[in-house]
Amino acid sequence: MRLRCPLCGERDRREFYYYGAEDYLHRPAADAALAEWDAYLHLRDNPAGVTRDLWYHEAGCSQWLLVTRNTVTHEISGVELVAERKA
Amino acid sequence: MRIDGKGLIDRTKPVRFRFDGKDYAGYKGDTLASALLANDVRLVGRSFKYHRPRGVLTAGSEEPNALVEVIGPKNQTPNVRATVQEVFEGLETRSQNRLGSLRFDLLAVNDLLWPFLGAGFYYKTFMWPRAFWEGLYEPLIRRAAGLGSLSGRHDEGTYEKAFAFCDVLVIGSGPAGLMAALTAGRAGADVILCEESHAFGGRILSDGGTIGGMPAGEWLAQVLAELEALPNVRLMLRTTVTGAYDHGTYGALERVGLHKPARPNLSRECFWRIVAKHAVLAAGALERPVAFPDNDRPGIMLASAVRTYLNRYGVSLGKRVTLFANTDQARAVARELMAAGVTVAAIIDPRPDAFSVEDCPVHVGGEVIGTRGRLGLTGITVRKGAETFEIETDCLAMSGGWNPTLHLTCHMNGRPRWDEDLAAFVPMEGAVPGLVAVGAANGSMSTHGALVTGHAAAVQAVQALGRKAPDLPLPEAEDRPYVLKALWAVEGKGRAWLDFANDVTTKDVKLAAQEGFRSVEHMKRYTTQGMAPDQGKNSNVAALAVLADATGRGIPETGTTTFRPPYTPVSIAAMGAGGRAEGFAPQRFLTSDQASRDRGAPMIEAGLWYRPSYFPKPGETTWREACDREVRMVREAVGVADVSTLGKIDIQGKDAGRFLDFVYTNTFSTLPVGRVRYGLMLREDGHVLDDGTSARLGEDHYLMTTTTAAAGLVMRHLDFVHQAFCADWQVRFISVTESWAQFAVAGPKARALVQSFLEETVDLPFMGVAPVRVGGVKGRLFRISFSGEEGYELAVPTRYGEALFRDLVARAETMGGGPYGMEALNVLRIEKGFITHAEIHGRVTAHDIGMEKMVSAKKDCIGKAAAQRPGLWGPEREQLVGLKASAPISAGAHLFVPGMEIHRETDQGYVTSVCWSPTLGAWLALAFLKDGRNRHGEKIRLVDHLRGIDVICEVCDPVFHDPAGEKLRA
Amino acid sequence: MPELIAKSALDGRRLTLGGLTLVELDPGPITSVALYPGGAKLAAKGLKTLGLTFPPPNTFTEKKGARIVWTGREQAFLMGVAPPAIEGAALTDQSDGWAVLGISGAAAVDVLARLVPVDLRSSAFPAGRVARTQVNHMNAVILRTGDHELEIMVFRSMARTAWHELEGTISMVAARQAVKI
Amino acid sequence: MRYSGLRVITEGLFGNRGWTPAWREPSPKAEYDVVIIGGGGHGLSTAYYLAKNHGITNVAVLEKGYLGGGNVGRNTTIVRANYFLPGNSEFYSHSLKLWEGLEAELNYNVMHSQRGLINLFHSDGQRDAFVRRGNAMINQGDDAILLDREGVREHLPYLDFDNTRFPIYGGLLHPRGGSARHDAVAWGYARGADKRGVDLIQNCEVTGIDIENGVVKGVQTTRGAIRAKKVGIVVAGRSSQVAAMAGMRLPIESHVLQAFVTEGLKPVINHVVSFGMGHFYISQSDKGGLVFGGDLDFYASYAARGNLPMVEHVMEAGMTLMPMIGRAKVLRSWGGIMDMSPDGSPIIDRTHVEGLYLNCGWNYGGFKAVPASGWCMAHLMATDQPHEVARKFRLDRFATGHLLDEEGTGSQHNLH
Repeated sequence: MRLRCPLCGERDRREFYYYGAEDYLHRPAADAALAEWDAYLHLRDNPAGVTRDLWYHEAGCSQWLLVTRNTVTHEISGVELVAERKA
Repeated sequence: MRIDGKGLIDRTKPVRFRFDGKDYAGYKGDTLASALLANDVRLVGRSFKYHRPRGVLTAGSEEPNALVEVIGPKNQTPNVRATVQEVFEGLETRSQNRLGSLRFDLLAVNDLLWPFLGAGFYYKTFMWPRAFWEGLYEPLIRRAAGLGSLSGRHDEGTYEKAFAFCDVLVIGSGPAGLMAALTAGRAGADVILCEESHAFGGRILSDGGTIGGMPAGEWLAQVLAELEALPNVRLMLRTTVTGAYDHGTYGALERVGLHKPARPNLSRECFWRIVAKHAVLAAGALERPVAFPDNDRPGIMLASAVRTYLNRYGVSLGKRVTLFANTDQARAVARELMAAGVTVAAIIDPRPDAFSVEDCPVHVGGEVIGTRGRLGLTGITVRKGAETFEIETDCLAMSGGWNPTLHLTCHMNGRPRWDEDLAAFVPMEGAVPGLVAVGAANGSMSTHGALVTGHAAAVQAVQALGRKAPDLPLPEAEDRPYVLKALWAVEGKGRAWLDFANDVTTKDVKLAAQEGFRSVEHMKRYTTQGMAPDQGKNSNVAALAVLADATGRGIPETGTTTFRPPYTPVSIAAMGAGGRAEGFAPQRFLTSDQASRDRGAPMIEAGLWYRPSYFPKPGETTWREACDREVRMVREAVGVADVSTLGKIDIQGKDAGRFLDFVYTNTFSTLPVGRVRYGLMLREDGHVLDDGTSARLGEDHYLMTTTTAAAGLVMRHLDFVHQAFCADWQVRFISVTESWAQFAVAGPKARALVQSFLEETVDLPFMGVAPVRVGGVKGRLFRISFSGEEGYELAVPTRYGEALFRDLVARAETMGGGPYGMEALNVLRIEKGFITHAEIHGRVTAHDIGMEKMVSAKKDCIGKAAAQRPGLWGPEREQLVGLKASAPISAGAHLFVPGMEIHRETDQGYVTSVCWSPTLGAWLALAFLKDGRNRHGEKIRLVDHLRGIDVICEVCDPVFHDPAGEKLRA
Repeated sequence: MPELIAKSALDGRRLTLGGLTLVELDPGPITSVALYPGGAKLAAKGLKTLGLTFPPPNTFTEKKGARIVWTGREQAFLMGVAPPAIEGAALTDQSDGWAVLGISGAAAVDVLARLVPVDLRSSAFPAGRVARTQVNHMNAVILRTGDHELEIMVFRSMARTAWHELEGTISMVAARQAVKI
Repeated sequence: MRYSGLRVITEGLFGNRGWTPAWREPSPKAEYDVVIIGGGGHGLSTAYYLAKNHGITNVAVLEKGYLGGGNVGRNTTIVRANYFLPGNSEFYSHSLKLWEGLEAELNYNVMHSQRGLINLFHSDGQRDAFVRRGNAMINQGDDAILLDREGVREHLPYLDFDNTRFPIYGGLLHPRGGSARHDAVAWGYARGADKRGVDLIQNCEVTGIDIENGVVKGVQTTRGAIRAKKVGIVVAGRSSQVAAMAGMRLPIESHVLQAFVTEGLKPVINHVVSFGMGHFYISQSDKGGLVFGGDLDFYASYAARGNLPMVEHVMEAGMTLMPMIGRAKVLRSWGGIMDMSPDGSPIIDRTHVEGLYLNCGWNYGGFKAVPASGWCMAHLMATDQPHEVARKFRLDRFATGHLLDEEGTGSQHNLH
């Protein structure tokens, strides 16, 4: 499995750390209801298909990446830097 | 028997080898199988379940029968395919899976019991009495099962792993693969050509023929010479591509040194990770056996293998050969045998419309319905219409047609497609992105078809790479149609084998269907068909056909099982190369490492680091004596410890304080320059992630300390928080763990010791930090303590670490102090009630450890919201307490109310850290106890069943030593 | 006053085998230059005093003994010289944090192909390129400094493991060459 | 048909013609009292115990593929009861007791073999954590024995005691731990359920769940609509998709876990061995293959196949721990899809829909749970009350913070 880091280029999966779904980027407000925090931390669409999730180029440039990929075919259709993501 | 004038072996290079203790001679270029056959050794193994005598069936890695042990000077290798293993001078081998000798295997009794040992029999019996399963039945089954043996000794062989990259990976070097490699190579693409065998050429080596108007061997030599000369083509011999993985990654196993006597540093095998933009699967096809009664005797071989042994190795399996085949193509072997002077007793062709041109009896419409010969074939029974007759023969070449070698195309869950004309599965296009199957692997069975499709795939690949396809004329070659009538099984008396390796017969498959195991997956699992070392390469399709027949369905409707990696079995040592011994994970060494070892300190692992456990003195016989002394030394004089393993993160920028406020529960933006503060960090789910001190070195400059264990974790966490939530803040950070050697100096004489190193006068308040100069070197001095004594940590650039440590220790010793290790460090911190990851083990909240007040109410921070969940609060939670006892106690013990019964429901908590405190003269523990903070002063019963400890303790505050902190602030 | 003797991670160790040389190098000062948001222009001024510019990803450049190596998003290591005043960036001394190994010889890339999951052949990784990647299980910075020369930076505490693995791999590559001959 | 040694002999003497199908192949009826979605180990055992314990036999098990085709047929077959946290402890203890009588219960040899599980530890801290766990096991009434280094050597002389990267300090021996023949468990429950009248319907994929006014009414399937008073979702690996049919978003992320088996070898490993530092566990099957595995591939996936980095990591762990297995050759690798929950523990609970029940989140410990999971799920569906030993497996525990995080790795799904 290979991921194209927007900075380092295409690299082997072993250089990356996987965190979880894109949901982690949408941190609720500090005073949000606990249900919102529950959804943020735990509940997932978990699709069998295209999803967006978070990877960390741990052995490379230390950037967090937002990866668009298919959980069934493992096809990767997009990678962007979390720090420079568009919305 | 060796045939003069045939074969590609090097007859000028004889090789001696041994099999089952007997010496034999072969030639360079022989496999063990060809050399044994040349020596008329037909019996080479015993089958898995019935221990039937078995001979060589194939000439490749798909061999199900001829599996042997190779005995090396130091170790042995089980389950080696005799059909792949090349002979070399001194090769020592033996047969396996037998009780007694190969000729007289006592377990052959199983073959007599076969009516009771059919598919799934073990699910129906061995249930009574219950205790007999582990005691009797299972050990017997285990001993009888299995194939070869491991020695039980460490594998000390050399193995390697490597990465390779290319534009086009060509798998297989028959006509299709060669044509693909040549086309891509001439186009200037970066090409890797992998060939499993020990020579390039594929079926060219076995079948001969003509290509481009010249003998195929000549064409092969020309193409190889050109490929070798191309700098952009890499030829990899003895390399099997074993797996297709995501995004153009392929696993491949190279047999580097297995065909030679062992040499120092020469690896046995190399496991390659090949990354290819395009791949061409030109792996050919595998001929399939026919299931007729007793079709498994030594002397019965696939027709293509008979041909390979004849043409490539100059060997005939028998003197009177019979051919039983349902294709025109298979007839060639009979003609070639006759041309080589071998008698062909008969050709049996089950097709009623088959031709008959050979100069030997041809039984059109005939079928083999039985065979004879206990340890090797002596004769066969043939049925033709109503007539049955015997033929004396010592070799039966059989062919039931061919299956494309499409396994790699299934590795990413692709299902193959049934091709009615070929009566075989063919690859589903696009099943592995970037991989195209060509030639026989894709069902193009003629040489012409191989050349055309190999060329076309390469053209497609080079064009996709943006290169111009070379103008390469296609050489002329044989293009006969491949016609067959599917023949899977022949009805008759007795058992007809489908899966030779796992002893699965047509009866087993029918029984599975009869018992409702009608799904192909159920049949496979119930009968174990396809689960033997050949992975069903020889049996899957036929078994499927028999199942389809038994269940009244068509083959496509019945479906097929999936092929999974690896294509051929790969040794654990090859895929795990480099993992042996210390290679499993990097070792990290402190600058004080040698100095500690010089003092006899046992070094223990702390994550990847090695840290001194204690520093023994002459006369001390146990670690406890040393530890107690070191604790007293710190409490009474001064001790020195290397604490460089703690994570250090340098954080700068105008928003640095704001950033720390966000990741810590408490506030750092208000910390004055030159001061240090203890910080607590939560995971977003509200549990404690880590703790440590952070120092403010300048207005916009902090230095964060993490625990040793969590250094990497915290860095990743900070990167996430920064990049995900505040990438635009003016803050940057980087690890400086490796940049500084840092030493704790603790004890009443700490200040004096530290002072002796500094140019400036030490006048730091507790929790202060200042830049210092140590012997002309820039350093940092922190007044922090993990021991409860007045403590400092002195940091210098790593290159000076060893010198500073040696000097610190030497001077400490003149003051009645010295170095202390992890054991003493642990005692000191327990006495003081300081927590480590033994306490913050991941299920612990700030509330649990009594630090809820450190969660600032004035600001948001990571983890604050989720920590509010009701389940993380309240008296049901176990809270950090201290325990004091007068008898030995243990970490891992559980806590109970004295007098109450001991079981799960009465469990009150557990102990995380324990020590003998020389300072307090008592056993101390840190523990988690339900509602613990309200229970100080209570007696609690500590029970460690495993260590036989049952002690009443007193519950108390976790800070045992100097609770007011007077010593710290002295 | 103490006299502190500086020691490198491997005492300048050197190995030659099968036409390959492995040696611990002294990189001189190493300074991390991490740009603040909007700090690129200010930082460029500081770097200009050395005749350097902030390197594009995966590259490094050298000028008169000063080398600037891309190491991450808006981050570079200035090597070989003491850092000038640079504004718009966080500067952090990394001189002691790394061990630098040089490997040279025709088969240097073959050796690294056994440890590094990146295509380091000169066609894909010519001189002037840098990769943040791994040497087996260790994070590393790998620089292509010449046709047959590469430099490998690993965390100082792991230098012995790096040496051990490179040495072992060199032996294996050398043994293969010996068999071919 | 009752199975026995005598039966095997008499059938053998008469050409094995008398064996009858292990289960019927019924067509789905229009309505059932209970529909279980999922014909894996948990679904089949749920149906079995609904019939056996609660007399509810008008039950259908709907399986989209073949019975036992999910994780029950692709795991490393370890059976153990060695948990620390209350909630898990009593549940797995109950499960192990059911295992111990399973052959007699099902009249099917599932080859449950209590050959002993040894968890190795490699530091003082790990030892303490294992002792803590071992004491919890004994408090629960199960068994555990602390082995020192020499004790481990007696059991496992082939480990590399001298050079392994993380030295062996000792081990926690769980004598009643062991393994079983995975497929047989599914088939045994299937056969038992079928015998009690349960309809096992294969090749029947559920495509929708019918809900009216908050009450479940039945399911839509590729073989037509089926009405049901109660529906159980027991489809670990696909839980999120099926639950979504009822409008639920689950605390589950799906991950692939690879496992490996070598070619057959004569007996060489007689225990189940687990390596604490390297995420590596191994046993030898009765057929002789070394069966082993390690960690997840770690990225969300439904692909039922893995990639090389984890393959290599597992092999490297094997080589540092027990280098004698180096020359064993890996025959086959495969991947299972794991329901990873945020605390590593499962969910057996009611849902917001009346009559709809959920059994999921088995992470990678589902195989050993098969008997108790079915037992408790059946209890829940029959009585509408959680079974005593499964009452902490609540769906809302993540929201409330009543977590069952054995590993202490936190709410990240793939870390358990």
